[in-house]
Amino acid sequence: MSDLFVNFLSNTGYFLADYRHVIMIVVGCIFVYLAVAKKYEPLLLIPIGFGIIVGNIPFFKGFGLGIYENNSVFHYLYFGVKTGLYPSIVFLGLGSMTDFSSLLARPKLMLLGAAAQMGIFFTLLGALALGFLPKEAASIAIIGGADGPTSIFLTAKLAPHLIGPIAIAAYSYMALIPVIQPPIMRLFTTRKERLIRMPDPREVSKKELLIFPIVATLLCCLLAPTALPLLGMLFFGNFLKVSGGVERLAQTARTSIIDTATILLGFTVGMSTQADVFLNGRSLGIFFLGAVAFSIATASGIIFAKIMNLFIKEKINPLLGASGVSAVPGSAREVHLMGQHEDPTNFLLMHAMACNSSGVIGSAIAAGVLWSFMMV
Amino acid sequence: MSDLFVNFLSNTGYFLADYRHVIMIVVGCIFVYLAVAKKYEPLLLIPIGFGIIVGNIPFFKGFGLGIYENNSVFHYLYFGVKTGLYPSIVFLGLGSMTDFSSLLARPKLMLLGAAAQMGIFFTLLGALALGFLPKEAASIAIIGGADGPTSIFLTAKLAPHLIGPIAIAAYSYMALIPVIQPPIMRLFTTRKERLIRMPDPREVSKKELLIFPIVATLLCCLLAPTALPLLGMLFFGNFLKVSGGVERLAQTARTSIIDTATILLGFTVGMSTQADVFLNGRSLGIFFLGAVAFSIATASGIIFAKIMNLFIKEKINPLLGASGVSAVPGSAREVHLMGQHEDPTNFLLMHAMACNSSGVIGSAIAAGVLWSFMMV
Amino acid sequence: MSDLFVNFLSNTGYFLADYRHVIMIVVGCIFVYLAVAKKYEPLLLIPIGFGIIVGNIPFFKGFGLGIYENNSVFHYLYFGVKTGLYPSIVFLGLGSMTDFSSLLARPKLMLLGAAAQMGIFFTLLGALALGFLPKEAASIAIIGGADGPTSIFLTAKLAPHLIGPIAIAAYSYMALIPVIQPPIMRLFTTRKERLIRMPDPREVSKKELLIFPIVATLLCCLLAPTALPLLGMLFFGNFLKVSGGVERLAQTARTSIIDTATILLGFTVGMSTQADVFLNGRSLGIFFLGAVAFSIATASGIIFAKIMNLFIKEKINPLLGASGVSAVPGSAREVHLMGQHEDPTNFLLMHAMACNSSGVIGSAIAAGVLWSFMMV
Amino acid sequence: MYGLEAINAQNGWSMALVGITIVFTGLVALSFAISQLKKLIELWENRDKLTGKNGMVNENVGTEGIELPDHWPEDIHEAAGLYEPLFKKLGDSFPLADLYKLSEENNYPHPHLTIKRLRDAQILIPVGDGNFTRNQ
Amino acid sequence: MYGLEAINAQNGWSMALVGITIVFTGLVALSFAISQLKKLIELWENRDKLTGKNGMVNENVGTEGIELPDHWPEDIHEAAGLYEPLFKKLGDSFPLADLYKLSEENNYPHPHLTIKRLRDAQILIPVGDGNFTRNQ
Amino acid sequence: MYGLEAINAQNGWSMALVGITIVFTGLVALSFAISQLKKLIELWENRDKLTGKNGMVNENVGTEGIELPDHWPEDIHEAAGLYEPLFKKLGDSFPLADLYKLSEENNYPHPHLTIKRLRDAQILIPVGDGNFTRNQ
Ligand code: NA
Ligand code: NA
Ligand code: NA
Repeated sequence: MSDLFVNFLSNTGYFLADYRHVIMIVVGCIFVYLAVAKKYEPLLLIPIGFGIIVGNIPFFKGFGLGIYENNSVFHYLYFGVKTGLYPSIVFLGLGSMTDFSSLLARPKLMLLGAAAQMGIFFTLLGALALGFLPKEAASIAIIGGADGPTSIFLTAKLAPHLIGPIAIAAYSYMALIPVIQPPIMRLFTTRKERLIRMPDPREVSKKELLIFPIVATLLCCLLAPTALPLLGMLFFGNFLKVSGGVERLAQTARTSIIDTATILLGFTVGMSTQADVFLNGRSLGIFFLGAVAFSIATASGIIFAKIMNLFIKEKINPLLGASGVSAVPGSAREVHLMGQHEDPTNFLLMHAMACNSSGVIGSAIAAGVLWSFMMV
Repeated sequence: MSDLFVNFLSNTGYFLADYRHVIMIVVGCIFVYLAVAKKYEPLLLIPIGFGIIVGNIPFFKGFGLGIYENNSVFHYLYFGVKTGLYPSIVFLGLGSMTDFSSLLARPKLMLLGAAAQMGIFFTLLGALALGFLPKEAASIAIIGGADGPTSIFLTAKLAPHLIGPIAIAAYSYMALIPVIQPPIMRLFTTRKERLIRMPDPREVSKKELLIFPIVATLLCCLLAPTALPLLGMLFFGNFLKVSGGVERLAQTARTSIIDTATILLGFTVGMSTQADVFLNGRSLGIFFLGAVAFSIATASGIIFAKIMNLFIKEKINPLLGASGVSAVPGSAREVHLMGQHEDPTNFLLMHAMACNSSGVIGSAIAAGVLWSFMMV
Repeated sequence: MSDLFVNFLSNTGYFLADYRHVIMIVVGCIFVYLAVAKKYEPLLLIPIGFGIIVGNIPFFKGFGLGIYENNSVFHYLYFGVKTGLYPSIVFLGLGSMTDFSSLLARPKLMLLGAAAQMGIFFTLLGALALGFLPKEAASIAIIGGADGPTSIFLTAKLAPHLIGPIAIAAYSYMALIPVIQPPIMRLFTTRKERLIRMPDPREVSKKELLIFPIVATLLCCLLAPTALPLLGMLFFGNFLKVSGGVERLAQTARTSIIDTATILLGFTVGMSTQADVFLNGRSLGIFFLGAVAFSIATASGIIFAKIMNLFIKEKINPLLGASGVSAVPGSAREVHLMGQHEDPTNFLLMHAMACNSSGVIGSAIAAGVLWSFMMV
Repeated sequence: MYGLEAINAQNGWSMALVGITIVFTGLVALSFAISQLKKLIELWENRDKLTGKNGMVNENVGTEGIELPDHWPEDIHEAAGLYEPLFKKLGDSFPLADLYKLSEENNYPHPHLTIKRLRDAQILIPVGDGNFTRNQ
Repeated sequence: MYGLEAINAQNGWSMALVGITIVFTGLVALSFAISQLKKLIELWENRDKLTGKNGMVNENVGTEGIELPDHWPEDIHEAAGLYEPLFKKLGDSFPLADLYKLSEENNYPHPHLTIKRLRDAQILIPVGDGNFTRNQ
Repeated sequence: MYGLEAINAQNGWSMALVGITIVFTGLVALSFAISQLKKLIELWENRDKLTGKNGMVNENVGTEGIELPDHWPEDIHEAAGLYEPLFKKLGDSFPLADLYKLSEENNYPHPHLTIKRLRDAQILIPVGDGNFTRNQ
């Protein structure tokens, strides 16, 4: 009997835990705290944070219990991450929620969504310089797109062993947008620039809304077919929304479907940060590069907007450049708030959302491009 | 660098596309147009049409990107088609939406649902005569049942390489019911027949509604156990609906569950029409046979109703025979509209729905029968 | 032609059925009858009962039709049972519905949820004594936890060939709680004890509700990491509920997600009772032991409450001990009703729910413990 | 192979004929079964009546068909009026549990709450042996 | 390998430059396409007008723009008033099917029901040849 | 093997005893932890008060507890009345951003819109240095 007891005790988490598990559990609690107390992206941070806690309860390997063990429940739930299924499904839901009308009203703003993707390619160079292998470097670089599902998708395809740290870095910085972006926004803009008002967007006809997802699928995916699993789903979801005749499908896509994917994606990505595979120098490097990527992305968008202003009559508020990263709707909100801080009567939100949604498209194309570079 | 660029360009869809992709993308746009502008079965045609567009963006094979490549996201989503899972789940949802009370009130109408299945067996002969192998012929024949999920289910079991064309044919003709059926209905009926009124169905007790799905499961599935994955689910869903005590389950089955299956089924079936596997003489043959199947099915139902009228006192409006095909609720609506066209005060809808739902049962039995013939 | 006909007939269920199928179909009908007419746990008994009926339609093996045949639709739906996925998902949903505040207000009641688990370990001895192998005995013992998903989860891990009978026994007795528990409750309590009133629970702060699922995850799962797939999900679901910021996720978890899992779990568990693998002496033994397990569990809870009363000032109504089994909310309701039978003004429901939910936690720990014993 | 030759070779005629026969068999059987269903159910319900097994129905005699208002009166004395049929049925003195059970059976809303208020308002008073009576 | 050396070895500069170029190409193309979309749609709609293909629009002349009340009147004679524009358009006598079709096209609620009631109320009366007329 | 022999052979007694012990350990520990939780939370909250870290609370002094009506008045002068506590707190002149921030903190509905209307209505007027004042 004492054998059985000792044996059981030696399999408890209390016995198996070391300092690394404690660190990670504290990290999980911080995520959850930020989400609940500071309201930083709770839809992302709560599932991830709780997942980190659950995933770092140490256990005896061999039972078929952990996320990396075959035949475990968590392994099956993680399948949607490893294959890229959850990101695609999230994009379906995202499409069925996104209103592209402000983008259609001012297509010029789409360029800001392209400019912000420079963060991705600068980070690619940085990651290579730090000694990461090309596929790893590409996966790290995509953090600069500020898009969680896109980052997970590309990493699942190129460097599945890095899903944990890359996803955590991407989501952390997305949650920290209100901390990271404002100083950069202030650094690169003058007060006068921040006060620029944008004219109200024109009315967009139903036909434009209907044709857009089809044209966008064709133009973007013919250019980068590797973006299909993300953009094909995004624009399909959007077509469900705008077509009107299948509102029940769009409704399900934007509730049950995306919620289920969000819960399982976040939770299992959190769980994938098992201390023994997560806590190492590489993860540290990834976090460092992620911060660089976000900052460059923000700056690129702003600077590009200022360059555009040299050539066009109707000036663009360069703050909008910062919402070219695809953290929806976090960065759009940040831009809007800074605009209102300077002038409470200036509404930038709709315009920022236009940049934001082109950022989503832009980073998905970038992911496709990086994927095909690595397959050459 | 120019190497990389050239390499990338040679992997773009623009470079890889040929006329076949253009044809298929145009077909996809037509589907979507019919669904949106003409309101032909948008719940089916929008997912399929958009799927055709997405599935015909050409891409370099070997990335794990296409629906027919292992480990791609679309491959996993297509799994539910290939295994027959989506059709079964659609039947679960369908059951939880279907009200069998008008059928219970006039069980005689069930014979029309049987008669319309003659289209299936005539088409079987036709397909054999055109040189299709038996399993292919059986899969093609089931198009005559006018039931999308049933067609996909049987084809997945017997001739998985034909899922694309058979599903597209089945769904196209289901959407074209308002074009195909009326001339046939007019051809085989006199005005006097079309004016026949049906007495209001009697009240059906809750006990009858409760016992029906159990009795129907037993009678139909003991006869054709191969129909279990369809009829077992259909009647299970219906029992959830009528039992009253599990309304929350029935509610989820008729919203989230069936919507999710509908989205994924339609989209991936659309994607499965990749030009290189779809555009060939065989598909053409299938479309031709599908049209024949639908027409014979419609005619058989009508003629059988007229034969029944020779023997029974209370005459049946022979238009109802046309709704014995299981295109729910398309063909029932068509019958109703034609009835009202002749006499705006004649309500055939409830009676047509009874035929329609027996058509669903009938074609599922027919699918089971064909499946077991091929396994002998 | 007559060959084909004879062949088909010899594959019909009418031909293949024997008395065992009839028995099982009658059992299925009884389940369904109890659920509809007597309202005994319809959410469980309707899917299971209908599943039993569908699963016992006999069919020719080799078509890929049955739940135990590879590549059949039912096989894929059963996957969630065999791997333990459905139970985990049910626990996620359960967590997002459970209000732990009455438990937080009176943590002492948690001991009753522990005491009722004695039924599990007594039954373990009984099953060993009846000659079951250790892994089988452990799976049978967990029936005493009165928790369907937990029983299925453990059996899937330890003795998958017994999932059918164990699940059926567990769910049957959970449904029969109103029959099994009251006599035992009356036997072990005096009228005076049954009249004991519990003071109203104190208000619980939002912070307590927020911290509880994290602390509970850590304390329970560090002790028994094997309980993670159940308790990790339960407390994650609960955190979604209490955190407030992700109400849309909690809402989806407590509707679409748990409903879908409930439908598929119940239906496929029912189907798994195929007469040829189900009807044998072993199943009989399991049913006998299950009844014993339930009775001991009920009695243990009550007796432990009486023992506690010897040591504490504020007496506990010992009926509450009976709700330490985790049949939520069946046993809590039974306790409440008996309390009200003695004194219509005595409200025990909230207190009983506290015991009930600690019973859920307790039996999940017990499952984890048994699992790890068997892996030593 | 094409045409009639192919049909013959693949046993096509048999399949078509047997196939449609089976479909008809299935639906005719089902059609017949459900046409009998109504009669069987009526027979079953009448059986109960004829053999006098309707004990449960008898039990409620005198209280069945009580019509409760849509809105339960706030005033406890009004509410007590709605309880009169139950008091009558239970006789002079009765345990509270019986009253509770009866009011549940007749779908009275919140029986425990109302019974508590009836006691508080002295409309129900104890008669000493654990039973209660309606205070006239 | 680290630093510039690693970047050069892995073809990093090319990848970064080509990469951002492609992203810009994609979004610039899309941006251009949607900026032209509005014009194309307008052109398309004007084409219809110019080539006179707007038969469907003509068909409804005289009934288009009928404003129906939010609540359909209970009284059948009031309802008949709302049908007057349709009677006018259909002329002296007409088959019921045409009236039905027209009322559907103009979004009259429950046309079949209303038409039935119009007949019952003798507001519509048969003229003998299968057609009906408005009873003045 | 059956009976006690089987139990002994399979180490049954140990499993049962150790098993129930562990279940109790777990729930007792959890029960103890949550019984302390309330105290710990109170301690934590008091710590904040004792060490004077409650800057945020002070910041709102004078405006906390402003009761806003359920329906925001349409009339801008009425609305201005509801802004008086904020003007008071901000002093004679202030940047609009501060007013915006403060009204957000106090859950004023649509602050930017209202502030714009206050300017339009000349209730807020610029004092020249980029700041504004309440037009008395
Ligand atoms: Na992005
Ligand atoms: Na059919
Ligand atoms: Na339990």
